[in-house]
Parts: sequence; structure tokens; C-alpha cells
Amino acid sequence: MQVDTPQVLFKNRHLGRPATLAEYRAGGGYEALAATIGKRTPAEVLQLVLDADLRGRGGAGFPAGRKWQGVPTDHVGTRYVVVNTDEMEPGTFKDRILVNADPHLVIEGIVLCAYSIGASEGVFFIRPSYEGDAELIEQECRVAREHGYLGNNILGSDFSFDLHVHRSAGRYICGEASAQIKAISGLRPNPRKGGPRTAVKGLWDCPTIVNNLETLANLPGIVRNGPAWFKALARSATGSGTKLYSVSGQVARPGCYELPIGVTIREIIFEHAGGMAPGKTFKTVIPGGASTPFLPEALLDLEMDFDPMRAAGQRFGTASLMVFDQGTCLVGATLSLMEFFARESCGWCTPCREGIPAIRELLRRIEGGQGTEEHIQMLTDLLPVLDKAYCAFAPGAAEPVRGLLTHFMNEVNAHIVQKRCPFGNPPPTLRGKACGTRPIQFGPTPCPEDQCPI
Amino acid sequence: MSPLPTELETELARLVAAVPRPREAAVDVMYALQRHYGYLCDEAMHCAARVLGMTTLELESLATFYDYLYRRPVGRYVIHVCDSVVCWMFHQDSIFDYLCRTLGVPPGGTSEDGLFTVLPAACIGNCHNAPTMLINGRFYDRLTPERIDAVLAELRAGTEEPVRCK
Amino acid sequence: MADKKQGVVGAFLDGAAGLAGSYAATMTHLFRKPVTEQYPEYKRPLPARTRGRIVLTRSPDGKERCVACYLCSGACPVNCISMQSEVGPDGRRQAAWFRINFARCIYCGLCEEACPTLALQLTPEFAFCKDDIADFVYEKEQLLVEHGGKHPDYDFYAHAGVAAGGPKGSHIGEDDPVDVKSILP
Amino acid sequence: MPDLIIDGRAVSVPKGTMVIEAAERLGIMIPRFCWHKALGAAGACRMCAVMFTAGPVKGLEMSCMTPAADGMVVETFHPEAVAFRRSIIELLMVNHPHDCPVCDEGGHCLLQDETISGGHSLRRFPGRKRTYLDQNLGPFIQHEMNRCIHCYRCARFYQEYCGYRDFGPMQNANRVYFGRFDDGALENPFAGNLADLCPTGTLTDKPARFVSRRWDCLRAPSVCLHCSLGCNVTALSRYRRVARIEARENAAVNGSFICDRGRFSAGYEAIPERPRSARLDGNAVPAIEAETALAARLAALAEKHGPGSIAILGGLRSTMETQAAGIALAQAAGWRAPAFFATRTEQAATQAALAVLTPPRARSLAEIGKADAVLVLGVSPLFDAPMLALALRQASRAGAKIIVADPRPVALPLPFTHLPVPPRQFPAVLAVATGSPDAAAAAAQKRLPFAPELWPGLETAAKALAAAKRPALVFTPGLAAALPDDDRLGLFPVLAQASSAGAALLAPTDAPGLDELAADVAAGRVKGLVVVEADLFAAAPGLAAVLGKLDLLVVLDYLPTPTVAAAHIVLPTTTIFESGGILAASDGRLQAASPVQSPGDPVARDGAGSHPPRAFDRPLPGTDPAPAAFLLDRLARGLGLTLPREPLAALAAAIPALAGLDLAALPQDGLRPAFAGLAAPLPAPLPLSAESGLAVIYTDALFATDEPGRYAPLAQAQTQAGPPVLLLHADDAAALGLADGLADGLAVSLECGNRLVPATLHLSRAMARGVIVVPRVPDLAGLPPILGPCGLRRR
Repeated sequence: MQVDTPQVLFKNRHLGRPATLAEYRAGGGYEALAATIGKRTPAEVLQLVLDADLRGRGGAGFPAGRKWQGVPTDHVGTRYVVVNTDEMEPGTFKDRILVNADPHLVIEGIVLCAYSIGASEGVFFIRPSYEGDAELIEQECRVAREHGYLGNNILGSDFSFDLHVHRSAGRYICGEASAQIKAISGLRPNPRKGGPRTAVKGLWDCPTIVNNLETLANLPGIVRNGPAWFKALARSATGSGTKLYSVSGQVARPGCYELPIGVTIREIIFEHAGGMAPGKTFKTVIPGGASTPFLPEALLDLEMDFDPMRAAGQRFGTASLMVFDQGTCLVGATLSLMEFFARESCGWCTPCREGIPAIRELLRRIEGGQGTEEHIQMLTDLLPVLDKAYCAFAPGAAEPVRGLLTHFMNEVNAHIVQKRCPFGNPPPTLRGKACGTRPIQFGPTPCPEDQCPI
Repeated sequence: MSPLPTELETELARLVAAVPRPREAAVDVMYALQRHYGYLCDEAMHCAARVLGMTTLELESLATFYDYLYRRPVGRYVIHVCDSVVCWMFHQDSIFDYLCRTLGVPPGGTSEDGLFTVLPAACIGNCHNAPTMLINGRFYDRLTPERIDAVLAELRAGTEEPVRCK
Repeated sequence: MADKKQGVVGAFLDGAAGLAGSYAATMTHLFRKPVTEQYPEYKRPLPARTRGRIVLTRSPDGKERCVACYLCSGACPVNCISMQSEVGPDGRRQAAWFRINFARCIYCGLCEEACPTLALQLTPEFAFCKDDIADFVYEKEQLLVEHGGKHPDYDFYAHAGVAAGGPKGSHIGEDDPVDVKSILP
Repeated sequence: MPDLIIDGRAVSVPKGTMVIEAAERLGIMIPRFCWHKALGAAGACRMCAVMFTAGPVKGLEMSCMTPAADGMVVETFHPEAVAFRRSIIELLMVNHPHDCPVCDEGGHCLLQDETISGGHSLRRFPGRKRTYLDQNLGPFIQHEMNRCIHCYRCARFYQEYCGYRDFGPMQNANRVYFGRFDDGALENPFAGNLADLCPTGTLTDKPARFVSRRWDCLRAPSVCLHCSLGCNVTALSRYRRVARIEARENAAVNGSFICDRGRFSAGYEAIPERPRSARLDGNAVPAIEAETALAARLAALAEKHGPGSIAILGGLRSTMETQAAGIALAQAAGWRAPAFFATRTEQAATQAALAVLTPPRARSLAEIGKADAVLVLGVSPLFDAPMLALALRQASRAGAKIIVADPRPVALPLPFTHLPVPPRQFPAVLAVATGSPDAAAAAAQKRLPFAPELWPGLETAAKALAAAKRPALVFTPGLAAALPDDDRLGLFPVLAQASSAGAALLAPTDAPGLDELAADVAAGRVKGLVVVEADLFAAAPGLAAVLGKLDLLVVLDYLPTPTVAAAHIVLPTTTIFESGGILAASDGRLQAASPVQSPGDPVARDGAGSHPPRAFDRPLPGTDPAPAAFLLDRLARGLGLTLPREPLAALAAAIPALAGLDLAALPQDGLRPAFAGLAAPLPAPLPLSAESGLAVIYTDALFATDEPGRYAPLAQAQTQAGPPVLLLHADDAAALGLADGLADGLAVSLECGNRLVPATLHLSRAMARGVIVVPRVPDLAGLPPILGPCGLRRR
């Protein structure tokens, strides 16, 4: 573990077990809450968050404070905080690590957010594969309740807030805020667009704030140490705070690292993640989760921050770096991503429901050596269609394909010219079916046991 | 339709009472019935509809939408093998193929002894340990054929109490 | 100029040459084989695509091709086709009755072009006379033939994508039916 | 009022209008699949993409999801937009089957139109096509899921618009399936609209399956006569048979939809039993012979007993032309004033219900859908006027509070308060609910002291109505005299039958009730009776019982009713599909229907075997029927009388409310006259106060309880076999010693006149005490208003 970078969220990270309440309190835990409830007004907390320029860590990077400002102040009735722990984007596992590292940090952040917007109900939306984490949170919520950090009259004040866990049954689209609200309401989780924002009319038609878990976990630090401290954590001029970077793929030490915002991609991969895995040569990296394009080597010195990356035509996303080596077929990798997107679409709009499977079909043909120039033309024709889909899902799915066609066209052409996969992958016509696929060759992942808190 | 055990009825009533509106408990109730029946058979769907005051179609809308609610019979252990890009990079397809061949089932099929169902799954959030799989709420990391054999043997021996997906 | 100078003899010779030429043409034709064909006795083979009497053909499995889609009657510029569709005993759409009034038909072939199942085809048969004009109204039984006409191999239902030609998903280029309750992601 | 420019033309639209609607105002039809006027935007198909070249929105956007804003410049034919839409079509056609020839939608298919107009003809994609298995969705809707383009119109209509939850989307991604949990009939009584809504052939009209292509049908605007709402329909006819009924857009009445009763109750015009030739004493004769004989017999009767011994009786399912001709004939011949309603009271009540519809108070059906609190009094919306339920659902979706006070158990697809009160308490309920909300609790206790369970509901009703900005009252005509004089409260009456309003407008105030006519016949004061399009056995059993005393019974009708069978002389008339005509809806709206086909046997029956006749050397069989108004006019001429050339116009000129209206040129949306000038309403007597016994409440079913519907084969097929089902409050049943608790399906017999009718008794607690709910079937038409203690007994 690197020690030269400030550890805010992972301060209490222990090997193989979550931090206890005592450990969390020993590190200054719940001080922010004690200093806030009954001592600061909700508006002051909101101002802190606005000043700190805390941006959403779930992918879109929308400023959290601005989102909270949308909550109508005159609303009578319940307001909700929904904690989005549905990360299902391939390559992303930061929330799981975070919950497992320091559950009380998360709980304190949620309560602070609730206090700021005047919410009395919280829903911890968690994906099914994190069942252990759901139980952990439920357990730690009980502990927090016993100690007066949660439930009625928090810390003796007249502020009450309670949190319950809502288990999802698993679909990537549930991570979208409006879809998540529908999922909690027992409706089909199709995203909703148009009409009032969720901050005005969300869960059960009440004002609802949906924030990523990591976003909320930053609150205790901001409240305790102030916005200036938080901004100073970042290494880039425009950024603020630290970020959990999930690094996976062909690196020596895959894992989740807390590093400042603004750190370069090269530094993450080659310093913190220990460089490429033995015997592997860097080819490309997907910098922000599956819905961001492949990043060519030339851009490795890009700062990981929302605005600089957007300016470079890349996306910060969830800061989940997936590193590919020279031996990996990017057509195959894109196909794998498209398999994911095609399966996880909610089926609402045409570009997503029909377009992504069409792309998948074309990529299957190209990967299987039956591709033609016309298929590439069709892929190119489809990308702008995907960009105009109902929600951000299909445009996200278009990104890796666009990255492939922009930066790695030579690889695609090689498939077409050689009429087979130049990396030796067999045709994926029956991929995902027991058909005998690639030559048995199992992952030589180096085992950084010390990275894994579970 | 056989009546549900009293404990289960109590549990369902508790789940429905714990949330602001019964609809919110839809997934939880279906999980509970799935644990009881093994999968969501039509009878389970009718039970859920009765408990939640929703129609079977509304529940079917959800049950078929989601990944971890099974409307077809499954084995005691449902093996979700992650097939997203990082696992793919580490030859997930070979792992999957190996699993299917070892158990003698097609994808989505259940082994003859009724113990295992093999399913491909979207990213399960364990990419740093790729290739990986999830069995009844537990991750199995950095799979190799040997590791798979060991896991299957362990589960077969029943040494591990099943941690059912809730 | 030259004409004016030729004189009487020249004019005579010129006329004689013209006469001789015409006689020569007549004489050669006297000894040529006549082109007249003895029509009723001899019928010249006509190209397959000649637009004559209309028939309703059958698909390779022997079933009626016509699905009574009303496109031919819609396309017909003289409104000589009429029909009524119904559900046949095998669940397929078929014509309850199908009628072409050949007294009105202009053999334009638009119906054949419109026919999406290649059922309706024009044949080279062009001469069919009746004593009573009402006999020109042909019913389905008279129109149906026992073969596939110009397209013996085509079977509409193999491409249609509806169940009537076999179970869903069994046709050319079709996937197996979606299992709504599938547990596969 | 945002001003924008679409394709170079300026348009100004109300705030909140979407660009796709704004374009429609200019006559620019932007391609769409998921967007529908009534359902709004879903943004699912992405077909309506247009280019915004300047203004607040820039670039390619969906016109259905972009509200019009000032300064927008929209290009619908921008190359980028066209290319995008072409791609969408290409994607939709990737999986759409190749089966237009066998698809019923072909010819009026939105997808077909867009595909062809977009120039898509070759499938570039190499993949295989997706297929689905289909479901049996009951008798009305055919399912062919392969054709689905997933526009979600069906699910949005079914679940959101109608509020039924047994049909919807399943699965995700490109496997989304629209259907039911398992095979079975759709529960939604508006499900027929799915066939209209579905932009492809996924959901089509099952009874009309394979019958015809749209282009081969004769089409005409018509008006539904299966309840009193006057929904607008389009009738499609082929070969002298109504092939299909479709909803016709009328923003003021039914919007874009109709109910299944209206859609699937045609077919009576083509049944073999329909009277198609004149009959004289039981023998079919040429029409002229019957008419001559009729004139002679009527003249003789008038000679012998005086013209006052002849009465004419008009139907409540006739057009206003027919009703007016009957009235004119009676007046010209000096016969008794024509009778329409069962009693004078009913006529007065119906007239009063129309008279209260002054411009500030009258509401259309569409306005009921926009009300913010509705009190429904004495009407069970789903059965008495199905489309009213859909309007209430729309009001409820927008947040309106709905209160239904009706003795019957009421089921509605929306949250509502049900006050099960017997009819005699309607005035009390009305007074409390429309009175002061603060005094409501006290008033409720005072006026309904015996029903404490109703007090909270009444109080909520009073509060909701008082707090509402646009409250509305839906009422049954009996209550017209008791209505509060409050211009804020909108009024919408629901009448008994399609032409009740017409009869009420036209009938002279001295018109007798059918009960009086029965007494006159029984006493021998009436010797001759001319019945125009009415079935006495259903409408007036008392009169039907004494028909034998008549010297002459003449029936003009298009339905094979028992009255027709009993007649001495029958003259066949035409249906609304053959003659058209004007109908007045329950809110007094005058609407014109056009004829769509000629009378005569359908081609299917006319000819040998499966073929229509080959030679047209004989008159078209079955073409004797003529519009009843013509027949009456000819009859008048036979009697040496002259009727006005247009009896309706002449009669209307004399009625203040209708005077000055040009009935020959009614606008497309219909015309609602101001009824201020209508004859002052008679004080309608209060409904019966029953002290002992059970008050009989007739109720309609969704199908085949209206008169034409009873003769429609398809509607008839929807009725349950077996004895009629009666409904009784469980406590009443216990008091009568019939059952203890909520036992269902008791076999009972019901005393009806001098017969005992077997019936099945169902018990309920969601209904009023002291009433018995009886289906409106002819078998049970002759029940007394109050069923004595022995009227209902165990079988």
C-alpha cells in the first residue's frame, strides 16, 4: 500500500476485516456528526459541500451540492436519501471495498447528507452480489442506532433519520438514479427522463437525493476539515478530494487505491498498481469503467479528473481502470463489453434495445473472421444512433466501440484481412456457451493478498 | 396450493410491514419465496401477489427483469460466473467451459444431482480477483481448473452451510 | 444537271431498271418458304413470361400459396380480382373464395408483381374463348394449379416469420423463441 | 405562448406543447411510434428525431420530449435527422418479420408506412431474427409478438391510462415481451383499443381477423349507440357487413378511445334473423303490399274507434329523425301523443336532467376527465357508461378525488370512495356532499342516522368537493330536481339509453308513459299500436302482457325482437350503419352518424356456398329495410296526410333549445346546445321509499344488456351461460334466512309477474342494504319495483 498519498476514505482500512465503530471513533469518526447536528444549520452543511466542490463519484460527476440545492425547501412530508451501491459497471468494485473497509464512515456520510436536505428516511440500495456487505451495513446500522448515530433523535437532537437496506435483484440499469427509484418502488427500473427531477419528485413522489456511496463517504471529512482541506487533497487545479481508483486487468497489483483526483493515469498504473503484470506490455486502458472509450498510450499522462478528461475526449466515469496488454484482442474485449451492455439494457428505447445487440452481432462476425468492410460501415452508422438513446446507457456502450474504431482500427482491419482473430481467439459464435473456446490458459494474476480487505 | 409454513408467512408479513409501501418489498418477498421454493415457481408468484397486493403480471415484470430471481428451477448452488471484460481477459470463457464440462450442463443448466446451476453473470464487482465467480453470496477468486474442482468438491461434501442469496 | 442531260433513252433505261428490280423481288418471293403459321394447328411456343391467363400456384409442399392478402386486387387497375380471406384449417391465412373476371382483365401483370407470395402468376395461355361472357369469371377452383409455376421452390412461410408455416423459430434465419422466464442473463 | 419555426413556417402554441404536437398543428406529421396524443411521450422509439438548428435547444433531439420554446428553429427534413430516423427503422426492421401479406395490420400499419416512406428495403444486418411465442389474449385481441417493435404504447395504455394490471412488459433488453402472466382473456374492458393503438400487427382485432384490408372497406363516421355517452366511432363495412368498429377521435367526448362494448357489439345488422322483408299477418309480403294494408287498417281503425284509439311508441335507440317522424305522424293523424319513456316521471326526469345543463354547468365527458373532484351519484360507471370510468381514471390520475354513491358493488380501476346507498337516499347524500364541508359531519348524522359507516365517506366527499376548483357531479336523471343551485359544480347526467336525450328533447310534455299506454290498451281505449324500434317485452313488460287486446300491432324495427314476432304488420327498418342519423348524447350533444353500407344481406350469405352470386340479374336480396322515418312518411302519405319534409328540423324549430340550429350541418365534434331554453323541468318525484321488501335495481353488464347488443353475436358470446346472477347484501340475505355469511352462488328463484325465474344469488358487503341488484335481461324485465318478502326464495 502506498503511504505517500493522503488516505481519507481508506484511513481505517484493515486487512481482511471492516473497521469497528471503536476504531472509526478513534480516528475522529462521528466527530463531524457531533459537530453538525444541532450546531450547524442544514444550509451551512450544504454550503460546505458546495464550497468543497464535491462531485458525484458514480460516473457522471454532477456536483453533489448542486443536486441537493434542487430539493424544494417547502416540501411537507418525507424526504429520502438513496445511497447508490449498485456499481455493476465492469471494472468497478470500489464501493464494495469501501463498505468493507469502513462502514461507519459511510453511515456518517449518509446521516450528514440527510441532515443537510432534511431527509428522514434513507434507502441503502445494494446489488445482490454484495449480499455480505448488505448484511454488514445492516449490522453496523444496528450498532450506530444503539449509539444514537442513527434512528430517532440522533445524538439527542430532534433530528431523526433511519436507514434501511434495499436489496436489488441485479441489473446494471438500476444504478441510474431514476431507474433506482423505480426499482425501490417495485416498478420496472426503466429510467425516467423529462418531468421533475428526482430531487423534486423521486421516491414515492417525495424529494429524493440519489448519491453514490463514495460521494457520501467524503462528507465527514469535508465537514470536519473544511472545504479548503478537501480541495487541497486534489492534485489538479479543478478537482477536489481523493478518489477510489479500481485498477484491474493486466497489472502487477490490481486493487482499489485511494489517490488524489488529478493523479495521472501513468502514475496509477505504473506506480501504485505496480506496473504491468510480469511479461505483459501495455496496450491500452479503459480509464473510467465500461462506458468509457479505450485510451491510447499517448494519453497516459492525462490527469484523472472530470474536466481535463472530458476536454481530451475521454471520460472520468467511475475511475475504474482496466488495463489491457498487447496480447489481448481489443475486438474481443469490446465484444465482451457489448455482451454486457446488450444483456443489461432495460429494453426501453430502440437504439439500446436493438442497436447494442446489432453491434454485438457485427463484432461477433468480425471477431470470428467473417467481418467485411460493410460491417465496419454499419458499426460507424450505429454509433450516432446510440448516442441519441433515452438515457446515458447506450451512449456509454458506444464509447468503447468508438474508442476501438478511433484508436485501434488496425486491429479491426487485421481481423477482416486475415479472416480470423490475429490473437488466436476462436470464433465467438457460441461464446458463453459450453463450446470449447480459447485454448485453456488460466489467469496468471499475481496475488496481492494485502490489497484485499475481504 | 399448499399453505406456506407459519414462519415464512410471518417473515413475509414482516418484510411487507418494514417498508413504507408493500410494493417496495416486492423483491425481498420474492427472494424469501425463492429461498423457500428453491426458485420462483408459479405458486410462489401467486403467493407473492397475495402478500403484496400486486398482480402476478406485475411481479413477473420484475422477476423476469432481474438477474437473481429465478423463474426456472435451479440447483442448490447457483454459480454466477462473471463474464465481463476483465474476467474475459483472464480467460473466463475457458473457466466457464470447464465448469460446464465438469458438471455436464449447458449454460443455465442444472447438474443431474440438482446441486449446481451454471450461469454467466454480469460483472460481480470482483475484478481485481479475476476470473471470479459467485456462489450463493460468496466470491471465489482467481479461478483455475484446480480451484474449481476444489470448490465443487467442497460444496458437494456439504461442508459449507449454504449462504443463500437473499 | 445530270438528269436534264440524260434525254429520252436515259429515262427509259432508268424506268426499265426500276421495273426489273421490282419483278426480281416478286420472283424471289415466289420461291421462298411462306412465313404464315397455321395458327390453330400450330401454336408457337411462347416465352415463360408471356402475360396470359392467370393461375394460382402452390408451394413446394403442395399447399396453396395464396394468402388472400388483397394486394393483387388492390393493384389491379381494372378491378377484376376479388376475394375473401379466412383462416384455413391449418391456421394459415387463405382465400375463402378468389375470383378473376377475365372478361375485364387487361393482362397488365401488375397483380403478379404485387403478389408477395408468388402465388399469382400469368401464364402463356392467351387464347381461351367462351360462349358466355359470364364464363370468363374464374373461381379459385379454376385458377388453382398443381405446381409452383415459374418459381417452383419458393415457400413464403419459410421466410415469413409467423407461426403458420411451422413452429416459431423454425424458419430460415430465425432464432429460437425467446424464453420469457429464462434465467440466463 | 412559445413561438417557433418548423420547416420554415412559424407557429405559436400553448406553453407545454411538445414540438411534435406543434408540428401537427402545421400539418407536419413527424414520424412516431411511441408517442400518442392520449398517452404522451415515452421517448422509447426515437423515431421522432428532428434537427433543432437554432434556439434554446440545438442539435438532433426527440420532438416528442422537447417542449416548444421561443425562438426554436426546427427542421424535420434535415439530412442528419432523416438519416437518424432511417437508422431507427433499420434497427426496428432487424427483427420484424417478413409477413405483411398475412398480417392484418398491413394497409394501415404505421411501421409499414414509415419503412416504405423511409426507403428501407434491404436488410443489411447479418444476424438472425428474434422470435417469440404468442399468448391467447381472449376473444378480442390477437397476439403476434414477433411483430412487436417495443413502443410500449400497449403497456402504457393498459396500465397507466386504464389502470389494469394483468398485461404488461416482461423480461429486459432485447427480450422484452408484452403479455400476460399466463394465457387468458384481458381483464381491461377497454382492451380493444390496443388494436387501434398498436403501430404494428402485434395486437390486432381478433374478430376482424383476416376479414378485410382497410382500403377495401367502406368507412364512415358513426356514433356508438350502446350507451348514452355518444362516443364517436368509425364503422368499416365490407360486403354489407360491419367488419370492424374503430374509435374516432373526438376531443370533447371519447378522446381517442372507445370501450369494448362499443367496439364489439356490432354485428346485429348482419344476423340472419334480422327482419328483412315486410310481413303481413305472419307472411312475408312485398313492402308496398304491407304498407297499403297498413294504411287501410289504420284508416279503418280510426274510422271505427276514432284516431285517439291509435298510439305510436318510439324507441330509445332510434335516431332523432325517426323519433321526430313518429311525433309528426301522431300529430298529423291526431293519434295519441307518442310515448317514449316507461313512465311520465322518467320522461320528466330526463328532460329535467337536460334542462339543468346550462352553459356554465354543463360538462363534457372530456371535462369530467379534467375535473379535480367528482361525485358520481346513482351511476356505476363501468357498466352504465364504460367510457365514463376511463374519464374518471384520467381525473384520478391527475389527483382528483372520486366518490361513487351507488347501491351496487362498484369496481373501478382507480382509487375511489364507495358509498353504498339505496336510491332513496341519493338526495340526502347529494345534500350532504354538496353542502357546507364544515357542517358535513353533522348533516350526515342527521340525514343518514342509520348508516354511521357512511359518515366519514360523506364528510370526505363534502370536503373534496368544496376544496376543488373544478368539481363535477355525474348523476342519474332522477336527481335532476334535487341538484344544488351552484354554478361551480359541473354537471354530467348519464341517461338510460343512446337516444334517451333525443326523446327527452323532442317528446311533447303531455306524452304518456308506457305504463299509461298499457292501462289504456288493457282498458280498450287504445286499439292500434305502432311501435317504432322498441322491444316492449324488455322496455314495458306491462304493455307486452296486454298486446293481445290490440286490434292492430304494427312494428317497425331492425332487430328480431319478440315484439316483432307478435306484430300483425312488420316493416323492416335500417340500422344506423345503413341510414345514419342524428343522436343526442347524455350531455345533450347532437352528433351525426353517416351511413356506411346499403341494407341487404351480407355477401357471405347471398350466393351459393363460398361464392358470392355470379350473376346480378335479380334485385339485391334483403334490401327492403328502409329508414323508419321514410316508412313513417310513406305511411302518412298512405293515410292521405302530409308530414313536413324534414320532421326533425320542423320539430326542432319549435323547441327553444334547438331552434336555429342547422341540424343538417352538425360540426365534426358535435354540437351542444344551451339548454337554458328547455321547458322548465317538472319536479321529479323522489325515488321510491321502500319500507318493506327489497328495492329492485337493474344493472347492466359490459356486454349484451343494451338492446342492439343483445342481438350482436360477439357480444352475446361474452355473456355467461346459466341463470342470471342476483346480488344481495349479506345481512339482508341473513335477515331473509337465505344464507349466513358471504356464501356465493346460492340457487334461488325470483318471482317475476306470475313466473318463477331461477337465478343465482351472490352476496356482498360492498353494496347497499335493502336492495336487490338484478341484471337487465328480458327474462327479468317484469319485476315489481319493490320485491316482496316472498319474491326471493331458495330453490
